[in-house]
Amino acid sequence: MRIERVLAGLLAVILPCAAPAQQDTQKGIERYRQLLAEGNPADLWEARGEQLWKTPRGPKNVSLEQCDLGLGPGVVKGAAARLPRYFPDTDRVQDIESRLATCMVTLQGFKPEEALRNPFSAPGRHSDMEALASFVAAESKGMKLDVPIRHPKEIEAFRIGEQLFYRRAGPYDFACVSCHGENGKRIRLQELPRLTDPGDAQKIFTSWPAYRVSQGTVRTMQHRLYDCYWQMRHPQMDYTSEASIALMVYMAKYANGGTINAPGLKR
Amino acid sequence: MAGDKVDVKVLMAHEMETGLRKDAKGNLVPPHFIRNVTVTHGGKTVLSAQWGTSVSRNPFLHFRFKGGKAGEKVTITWMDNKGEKRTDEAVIAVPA
Amino acid sequence: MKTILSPAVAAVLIAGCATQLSDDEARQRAERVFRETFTHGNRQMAARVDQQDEAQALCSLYRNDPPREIAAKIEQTQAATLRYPTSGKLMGDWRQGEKIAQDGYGMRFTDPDPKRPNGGNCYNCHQIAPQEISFGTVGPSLYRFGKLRGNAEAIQKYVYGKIYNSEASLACSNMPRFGHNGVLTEEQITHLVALLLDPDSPVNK
Amino acid sequence: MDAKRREVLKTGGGVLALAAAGIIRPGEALAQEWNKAAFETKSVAETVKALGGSGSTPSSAIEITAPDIAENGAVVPVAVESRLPKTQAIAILIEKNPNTLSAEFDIPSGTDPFVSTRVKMGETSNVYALVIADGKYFHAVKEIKVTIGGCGG
Repeated sequence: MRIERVLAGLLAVILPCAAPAQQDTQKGIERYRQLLAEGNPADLWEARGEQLWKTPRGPKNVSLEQCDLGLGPGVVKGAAARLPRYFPDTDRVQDIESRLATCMVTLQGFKPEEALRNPFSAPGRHSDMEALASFVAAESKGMKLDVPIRHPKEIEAFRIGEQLFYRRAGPYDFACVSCHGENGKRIRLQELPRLTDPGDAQKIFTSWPAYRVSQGTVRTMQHRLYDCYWQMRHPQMDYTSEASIALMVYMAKYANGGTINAPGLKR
Repeated sequence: MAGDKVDVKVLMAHEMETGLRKDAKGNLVPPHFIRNVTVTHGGKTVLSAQWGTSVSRNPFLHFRFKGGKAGEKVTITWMDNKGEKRTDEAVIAVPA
Repeated sequence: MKTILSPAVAAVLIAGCATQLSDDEARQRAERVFRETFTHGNRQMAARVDQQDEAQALCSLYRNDPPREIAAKIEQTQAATLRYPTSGKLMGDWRQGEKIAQDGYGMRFTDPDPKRPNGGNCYNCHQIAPQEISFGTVGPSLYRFGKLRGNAEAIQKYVYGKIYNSEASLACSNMPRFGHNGVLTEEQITHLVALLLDPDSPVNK
Repeated sequence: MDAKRREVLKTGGGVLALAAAGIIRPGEALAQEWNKAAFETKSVAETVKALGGSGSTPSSAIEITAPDIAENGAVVPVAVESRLPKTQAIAILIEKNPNTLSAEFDIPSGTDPFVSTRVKMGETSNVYALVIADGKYFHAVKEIKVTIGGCGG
């Protein structure tokens, strides 16, 4: 961001940044997170996701175990570490959720609208997608993120994502970069990752899906973007839209090399 | 041998509705919460709890008891205000 | 052999094209993809984000760091939008200002009641009154703002204008143009001016 | 209980059980006691009374492990450890919640006088750990600040 350069004379005083209490607040929050880390409710989603993965379901009554997440049918270990990626059968770049939906359609015989119907849970209503995505991501735990940006469609997705990252619009004039373009900034007390800085991006991108204590449920990367656009006063982002996946590929470029630590635990 | 001290951590999937939350239409959602949790080992209760609505959603519980051996079972049962009940068992792990 | 080789060559050529996608082409594709991603819900809202205004388009194009002459042009056109309250009164009630500064309500697709006034979200990005420890740091700290600067009319006008249209004084500022974009009313902005400048406001205690 | 998952996820002499979503059925017998009156109390003094005490004494032998600041009031980790001999029960009370009593744990002999759980807090408040030991009532108190998180309401 550029510094205030028009304040000559009138407002030349640069304020000492923050009251002394700020340090203590930050320490308090860190302690809070440390105590929460003792047990992550996302484990419940991961377990339910594993069960869903292995249970025959849908009109064809088969499980998802033969789903091709990019490393071949039936290979789930390490697959999430290489998503999003291009899939020749759909001729699309797909993320975890979009690919799971493809498998629900092709393997299990669900209609596309059925596979995409309930991506985000609400109190009293589970989302299978949140559970499945937690399981699939957890199967790459400890591995390094290595999203390929080689196929023409992957490169195109990266370029589109880059444009979208900087695209300002709506009544708040926000783009992704408005909150994620600088190091060491916060919204209220939450640190904002600078998503084009590998140091920040590697920690953040690799921790989704995550249990969000403020929402009492696991949320996925699709939901993270949907929620960002909500805060940006944009309309409702379509689930698994091309834009959402393009933004993920853009973020993955900087997050590559980070260690998968999903499902995470967040505010 | 008295057995080891067993560290028990439990996560439970439950909404823990307070009865104070409103749904999208503005109607109060009735309370729905775990009221009793009982943990047993070898036929003996090692912890029993009574909870109100202010225990967090998807509750977490951590405690320790003496006398458990690797391979033995610990049984955790909860019952909520609607009379719904769930029991799970876990096996005490071999100390690392 | 040739017939087997040629598809591979073609593929390489396609890849070559894609890597050389010009910025303009990437931008055009991104615009199409953007319009295709908000197909549900409120159409007015979608129309508003589809169509960028001049400042939004330029700041996107230059990634918030426009060349000097473009920045000057943005600041000039944005300064021309500044409207001060017809009453002439720039300082309202700091207590109401504090409420607006705390409030994040408004203009999200889930916000149901159009009668409730929008919030200003100020604490999301700024430290303001010292009692609120949950504040953001995207913008500068505003603690003791008036204490350090007084509350003469010139500073009142500056603060009002900054909230009304931040880009009038700083092209591509991260701060929403609250007045210009219709997020906050004139009266609400005067309450925020008071929060920062009124000697009785906790900000200046 | 057919769709039940029995997994041990942690080693080292401990268990981590996931009482996961699955088949839930109405409970049969096993009528369990639930102290309705205690969970409806609106102050610390009332709660102590409803739990059978006439008052409680502050004690430095009770340790509350909790953050000074909670990033979100919906999930506030609170652990209580008592070094009082013959600890029988531990309760967690939140002074400013609509109902004061959050949780009560009976500690049989052989179980450490220690519990850790997570509670909801509507606002910044004192949190009390009430301990019944050898028939007497003791407490410790800690203030936990609840902050507004994320992009606010």
